[in-house]
Amino acid sequence: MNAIIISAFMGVVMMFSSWGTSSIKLQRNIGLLGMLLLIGANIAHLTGVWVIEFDTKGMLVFNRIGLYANTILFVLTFIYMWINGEEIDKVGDHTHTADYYAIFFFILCGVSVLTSFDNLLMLFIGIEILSIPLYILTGADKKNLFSNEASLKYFLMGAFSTGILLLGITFIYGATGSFHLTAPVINPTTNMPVEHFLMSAGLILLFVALNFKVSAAPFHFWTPDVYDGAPTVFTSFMATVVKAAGFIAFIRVFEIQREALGYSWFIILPFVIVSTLLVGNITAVFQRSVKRMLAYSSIAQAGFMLFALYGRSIFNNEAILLYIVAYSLATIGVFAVLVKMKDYSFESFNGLAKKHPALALLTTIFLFSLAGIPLTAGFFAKYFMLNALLTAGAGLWLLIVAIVFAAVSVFYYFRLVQAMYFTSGEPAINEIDKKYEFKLWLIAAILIVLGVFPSLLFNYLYF
Amino acid sequence: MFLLLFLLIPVFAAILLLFVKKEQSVNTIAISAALVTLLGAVYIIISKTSSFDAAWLPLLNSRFTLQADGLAKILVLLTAISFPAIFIATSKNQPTQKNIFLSLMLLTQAGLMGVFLAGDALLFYFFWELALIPVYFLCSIWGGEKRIAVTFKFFIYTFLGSLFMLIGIILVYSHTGDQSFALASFKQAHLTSGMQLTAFALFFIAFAIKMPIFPLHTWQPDAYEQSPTAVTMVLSAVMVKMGLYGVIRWLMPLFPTAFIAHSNIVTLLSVIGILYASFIAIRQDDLKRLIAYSSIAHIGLMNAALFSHIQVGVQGVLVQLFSHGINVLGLWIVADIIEQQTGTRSMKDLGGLAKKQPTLAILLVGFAFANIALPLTNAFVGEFLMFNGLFQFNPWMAAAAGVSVILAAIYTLNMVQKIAYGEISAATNLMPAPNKNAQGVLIVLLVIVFFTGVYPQPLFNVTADTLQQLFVK
Amino acid sequence: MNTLEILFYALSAFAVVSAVMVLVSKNPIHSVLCLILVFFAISGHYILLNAQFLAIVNIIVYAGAIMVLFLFVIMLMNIKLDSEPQKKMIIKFIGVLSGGSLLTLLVALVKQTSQLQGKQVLMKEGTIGLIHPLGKALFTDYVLPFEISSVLFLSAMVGAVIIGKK
Amino acid sequence: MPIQYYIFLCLTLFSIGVVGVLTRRNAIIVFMCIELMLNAVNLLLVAFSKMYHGAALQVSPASTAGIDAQIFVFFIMVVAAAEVSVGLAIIVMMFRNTHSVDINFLNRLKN
Amino acid sequence: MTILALDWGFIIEKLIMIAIVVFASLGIALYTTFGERKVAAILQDRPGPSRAGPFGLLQPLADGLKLIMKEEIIPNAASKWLFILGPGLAMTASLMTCAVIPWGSAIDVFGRHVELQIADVNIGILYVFAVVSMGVYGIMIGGWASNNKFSLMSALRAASQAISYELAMGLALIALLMTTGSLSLKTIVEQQVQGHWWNIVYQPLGFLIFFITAMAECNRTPFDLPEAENELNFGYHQEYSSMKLGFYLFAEYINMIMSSAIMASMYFGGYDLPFFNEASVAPNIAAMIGVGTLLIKIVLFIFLFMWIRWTIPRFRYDQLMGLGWKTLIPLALFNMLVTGAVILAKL
Amino acid sequence: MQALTNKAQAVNRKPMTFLERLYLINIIKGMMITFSHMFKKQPTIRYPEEKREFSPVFRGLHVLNRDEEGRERCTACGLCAVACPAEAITMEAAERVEGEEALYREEKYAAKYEINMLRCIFCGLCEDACPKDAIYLSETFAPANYTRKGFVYAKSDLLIPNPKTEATAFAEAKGVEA
Repeated sequence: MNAIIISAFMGVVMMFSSWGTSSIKLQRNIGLLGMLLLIGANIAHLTGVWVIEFDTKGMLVFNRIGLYANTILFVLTFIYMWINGEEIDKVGDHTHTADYYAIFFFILCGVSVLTSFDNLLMLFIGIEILSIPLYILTGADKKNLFSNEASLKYFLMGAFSTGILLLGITFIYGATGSFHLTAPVINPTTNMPVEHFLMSAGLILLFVALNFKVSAAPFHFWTPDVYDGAPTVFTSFMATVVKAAGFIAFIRVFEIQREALGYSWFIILPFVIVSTLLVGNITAVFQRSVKRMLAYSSIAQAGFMLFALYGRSIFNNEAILLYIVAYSLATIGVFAVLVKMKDYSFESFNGLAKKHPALALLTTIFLFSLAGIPLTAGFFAKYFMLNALLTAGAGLWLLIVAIVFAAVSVFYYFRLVQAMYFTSGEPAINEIDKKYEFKLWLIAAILIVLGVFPSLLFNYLYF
Repeated sequence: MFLLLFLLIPVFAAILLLFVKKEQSVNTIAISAALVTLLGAVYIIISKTSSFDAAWLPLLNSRFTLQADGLAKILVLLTAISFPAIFIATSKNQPTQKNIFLSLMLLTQAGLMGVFLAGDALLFYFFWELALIPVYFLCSIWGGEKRIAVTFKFFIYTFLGSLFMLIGIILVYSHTGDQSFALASFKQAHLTSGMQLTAFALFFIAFAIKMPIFPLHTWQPDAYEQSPTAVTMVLSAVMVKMGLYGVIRWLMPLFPTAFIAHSNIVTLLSVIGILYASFIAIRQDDLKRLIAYSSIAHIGLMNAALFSHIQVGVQGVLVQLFSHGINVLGLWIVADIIEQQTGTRSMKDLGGLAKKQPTLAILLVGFAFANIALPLTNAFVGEFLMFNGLFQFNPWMAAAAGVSVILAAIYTLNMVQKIAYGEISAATNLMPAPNKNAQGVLIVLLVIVFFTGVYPQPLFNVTADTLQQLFVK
Repeated sequence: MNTLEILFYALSAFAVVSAVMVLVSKNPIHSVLCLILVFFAISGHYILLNAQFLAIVNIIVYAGAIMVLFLFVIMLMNIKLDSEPQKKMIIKFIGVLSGGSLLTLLVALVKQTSQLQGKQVLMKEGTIGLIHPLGKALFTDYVLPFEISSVLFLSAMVGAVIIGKK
Repeated sequence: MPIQYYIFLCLTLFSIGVVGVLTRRNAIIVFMCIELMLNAVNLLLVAFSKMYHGAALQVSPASTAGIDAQIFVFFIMVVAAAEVSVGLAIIVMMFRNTHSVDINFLNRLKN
Repeated sequence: MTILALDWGFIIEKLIMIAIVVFASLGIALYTTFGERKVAAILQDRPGPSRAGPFGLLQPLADGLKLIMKEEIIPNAASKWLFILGPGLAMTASLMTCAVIPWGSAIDVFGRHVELQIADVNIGILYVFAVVSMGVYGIMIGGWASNNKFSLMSALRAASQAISYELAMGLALIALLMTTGSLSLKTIVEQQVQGHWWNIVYQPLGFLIFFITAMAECNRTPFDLPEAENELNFGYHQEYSSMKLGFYLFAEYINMIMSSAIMASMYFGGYDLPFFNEASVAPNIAAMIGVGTLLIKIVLFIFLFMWIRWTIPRFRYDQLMGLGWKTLIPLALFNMLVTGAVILAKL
Repeated sequence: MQALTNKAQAVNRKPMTFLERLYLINIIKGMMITFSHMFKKQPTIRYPEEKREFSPVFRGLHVLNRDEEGRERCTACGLCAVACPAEAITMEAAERVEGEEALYREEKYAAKYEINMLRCIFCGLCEDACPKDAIYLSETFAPANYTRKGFVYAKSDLLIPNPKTEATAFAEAKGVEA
């Protein structure tokens, strides 16, 4: 609750900050300060301190996982803002910095709702708070046709999926008479899932809609265009924090509700997972633009994250949290390099290692993490996912599919490495100052520390 | 704690090298770091079994366990010998950005040490991957013309393989009694026979790719050929041992049922591989490719002997692990000297080495003998035992594999003849003064070859505990 | 057939026909107007269900505000008749087919749902649709979503400003 | 009125909306079809609400069961309004740049 | 047949009510046009229409006759159906408002207790809002269907103006509703009849905002941007002639009457005649006095409308929007907050 | 710059006070002003019934005069046309023939005499210029017409009625003065 209040408050503060000051730097710093405040407030909530005592009437339930996920996402956002501050200013017509920050805070409010909702109404509102600002961020580069297109496409798809989500929720309501997540799906006398077609249909529709939101195949088709078209800094945010929040919501819904689907859950989910991995990875191989490749790779990564839905053990939470951190940090890092590029083709990275050895190394670390190579957090993320999957009793074939595609992913991530290290050429890159590089080093350091001691992340998860 | 030094020394040296540009000091640092590890290796060989244990991932119950039993010791020794040898022998080579090159080499060494010392499955996997990545960069940056594609192929192969192994590890892990990655727990995992088969297959793919075994070997000759020689030496002398090591360390004790159930087919594959590689080696003109195929053949033989699961044979393998490493290292160094000094690897263009550089020719002949496993050389001990084991397992296979010895003699002697004898070719004539460093290394290696060939007992002693563990339950 | 049923059928037919008209009419303005008719029909349904508040809110929000915005935008762009390029016939056909199959699937599903058999919808009676109980629920049990939706509006507002400003 | 009637009606409207989304190319009309979908859902929710309310009334005359669905509808309308404001802003922005509201316009641009 | 089992008496009563109210509104509207001209004239020191009938009282009839007799013109390029629909909608929307206005308390005729209100729905105000929001369609459709750029421009202006000011209007009303606790106009009026104070005492700011927005919603000067003659020729009804034009003109005046009636009911006690004891006369008489009172209040409001129209110049468009969004809405919010705070403090 | 006159006034750029910015007071002031006009005397003259007094120098439509015997005074000398600043007058002269003495006072007369009322500015210079008092400006308004042609007044339109034959019409046309 702290997070929701503070983020909404900070959003308003940011909205008005452009009145108070015209200094973009100051606005940026207010944003960062607000982020710190938000993180602090959330941690305070973790320790049981509330800003305002509030009876949520069962709309929200704050459990440790949710709050912890919140903290993680906030920290990620903080890092994101900290690194990309200057790039955010440049989007659009350079006059909306404060507004963008306000939107970020509003999105974080949605994130906080999504990590703690206990009522489908809150799910709906949370998803909308998350999505609507994103449509805007996508289209923030107003003069750019691709940005426009991306925004429109994202918007139409998002609204369509909202429709489907609502039909799903309606069906669930029709079957149970309640919007609560814990609405009876198990018949108490027989202890078996209630066979209610409406319920199943509702859940499947919900599943479809959420897949839309997290861009899992076959509902992914908006993703490449949107990620490609959106201003690169915002793509970074969309592909990380927002997507992660989507997954957390996903898990919250289906942790219990999926009982109603019974066995079919284990048909639908693998189908989606496999197609997501297939589409994401295979298509990513053939991309010419790094940005687009990353878009497809984010689909592929979503496929991996979906594994967390498979089981219901404690491992899932660990796995998804670690995965979120690893994936998001690495993606933020890669995008932070990408925004400095003059164009996004693979060729523009040629010879980067010669000109900017440190930058190339950093990019390599990020890519390694994305590919899941040991010593980076990405490895443990994948490991935990596989572990969760195996613990959940998934068929071995699923794991094999997963790792085969993980190997495929190496294929396209390493294309970039090859371009940087093994191909000579003049990289098309803008000036990068030491401070920026230092920030990137910090991300890399986190990735590597987590790659060696992933349990650092979980120390605070269980008390 | 001592074992940790095997990891820390190379890593620190590697990091140090990143900041050192001066070539002389670069060499010095790398070589001295490697020599220090060698000293350490010698120390653990003669000392008792030691181990290191620290908390790592309490959540997963994975510990940072290093342990040095006989198998580990012998491979650590091999690694520790190889790297200084390589560094010294190739110290005249001038790759661009040598500090980074050596730094990556040292990282590779650390990875290899980790692989051989790891007493924890997850840690093992970790080092398995870590040993690979520096090699990827080494080959891709400093390799031959087609390096990028070839190295990438190599990387993808091994990476995919290791991912399979990862699943296998998770699979076994989830069936261990105490949910632990420790080797000991793994050995006591309750696996049904079906589960064993699956896990076996998953592990085996990784090892088979690394060794490589017949259908999965396609990455190897290209990679050897395209890599810079120093890397090729590491690859063929030490890295391939990772696969064999894995089989002995993990496959045999963990999945005894599946292991035996599959021994026929794997042995068959190995034998096919041996013959295939040998025949191809005969046809080779490129020196490096020849050694590469020869290496495939030898590794195949070791694998076959392993899967025969006869004590004698395995004993042979344990010895041969070390011997083959030394031999092949020697051959590569010779080949490197020749390539460096003549500028060609094609045997057609070579000849008359014995007249131009007699010492080198003698050394070449020595290693060639070792490669053919003539008595008195170290390889003879190992191969003899291996054939013995293989024969006990299946005489037909032993016979088929035995053909490879003849074939090895054919291609090795053919090589010696072409290179060392005959008229001094134009290329050979260009050779400058002998490379003293490299020759010194070769002499040391040759001493080891003959010493262990004559007196292999120390090797048997070192590996005795491993053998005991494998065969005495 | 009592009055309610007649009204139900009439409104339903009206709604469906208007909805189809939204789809088939070439002129976007006509589409908008037909959609307004659909909304009216749906409001009529709400009144049948004695959900007066929703009925009126539906008209105020949807017909009165949202559709005016639509109309406004269409007029602003002054999209001429037939200026919209049509999708290929095959795509249209696939679209209709998939929509139709979705409908068939869901209808079949509902028909098979035993729990719904014999369930009746309370028409005309019941007070929950009136403003008083709704308001009470909104400001007690649902005050949190109510407040949070303000965030949604703020963000939409900021967004509209960002996007709308030239 | 049996609940099925309402479900069928709403599903029909919903499907018409879906067909519209799939077949039209004018972004505004696509958007309108989405609104149609939302409305179908709203009606269905109200129908369900009254279904549960009716059932609950038999037990206790003071019951307010089913009111949550109507509140939900209210929120859907509210959110839809916000969505429309943003959506139309986006469409207008696009129109300003391309003078078209064809959702396939830029696809053609790419090729 | 169940259809026939309806309460026919009730239906007839309501039909009569509707007829009376509609025709009365039309009549008043007719004479409001006259009043407008007359007031304008008087304020400008002129006599105004004075030829038709005594004091020109037959002038509106003549105008009406003229409108009806004129040639119907539908432009070729216009969208025919919508062109006809536009004025119809405008007229319908404005007439529909009268359904919830309590014209007086109850009377007893022929043994029936007749409420002088067509329908006392408990969401009365919302109903008004719904209808008001429909009103803009008439203008928009008409303006668009004319296929004339001035009409279109005017339709757009009308739409944005209506939507913008509807917000402030709603917010202003919410503050009032917070004090009354009911949406039913009847209840609100009854509260004022029973209590001593009219709502204007509690909500002066709210009333001011409501009044301003009401003017804007009726497209009255100074907010008559949609028909700003000097910019848009004649605005959205430029292409209209004959009775379709008449409908538009009527609709505007009926809107004015209805908003006056609503303001009177909401803020000025409706049919409440202060300092008059209703119990002292027969109930029917008292009711009729109430109706009369309301009508007088309406007339006063209409006069106020006209007075303002002939005093204040038209806004510029950006000023109009600025006023609506930057002044009225924050003010209304402020009003709402203060009201809420006071209510809370009183609790 | 040196001010040329002392009429320049400094603009008061003092920001408006809050009350002023509210405009409400000013609006009410304005409304009071309009309201006060309700009670002012209406300046309207209800035309057909009431008529405004003409000023003594009012110059209305032209009249071509006749003498007491009903003979036209105009000799078509052309001075009026010359004097006319708007060049509204055209004429053609003709010689009087035998038997026309009762019609024209002089030997020469205007066979055609036209004034274009669209051009005429009613300045009265023609009246001043006329040596024979043949043309003068009456108190009549120029009436409306349907065509442009109709505004070109021919001699028949301008000529005053014959005092002999139509005495009443003549008197009416002649008006009060002259």
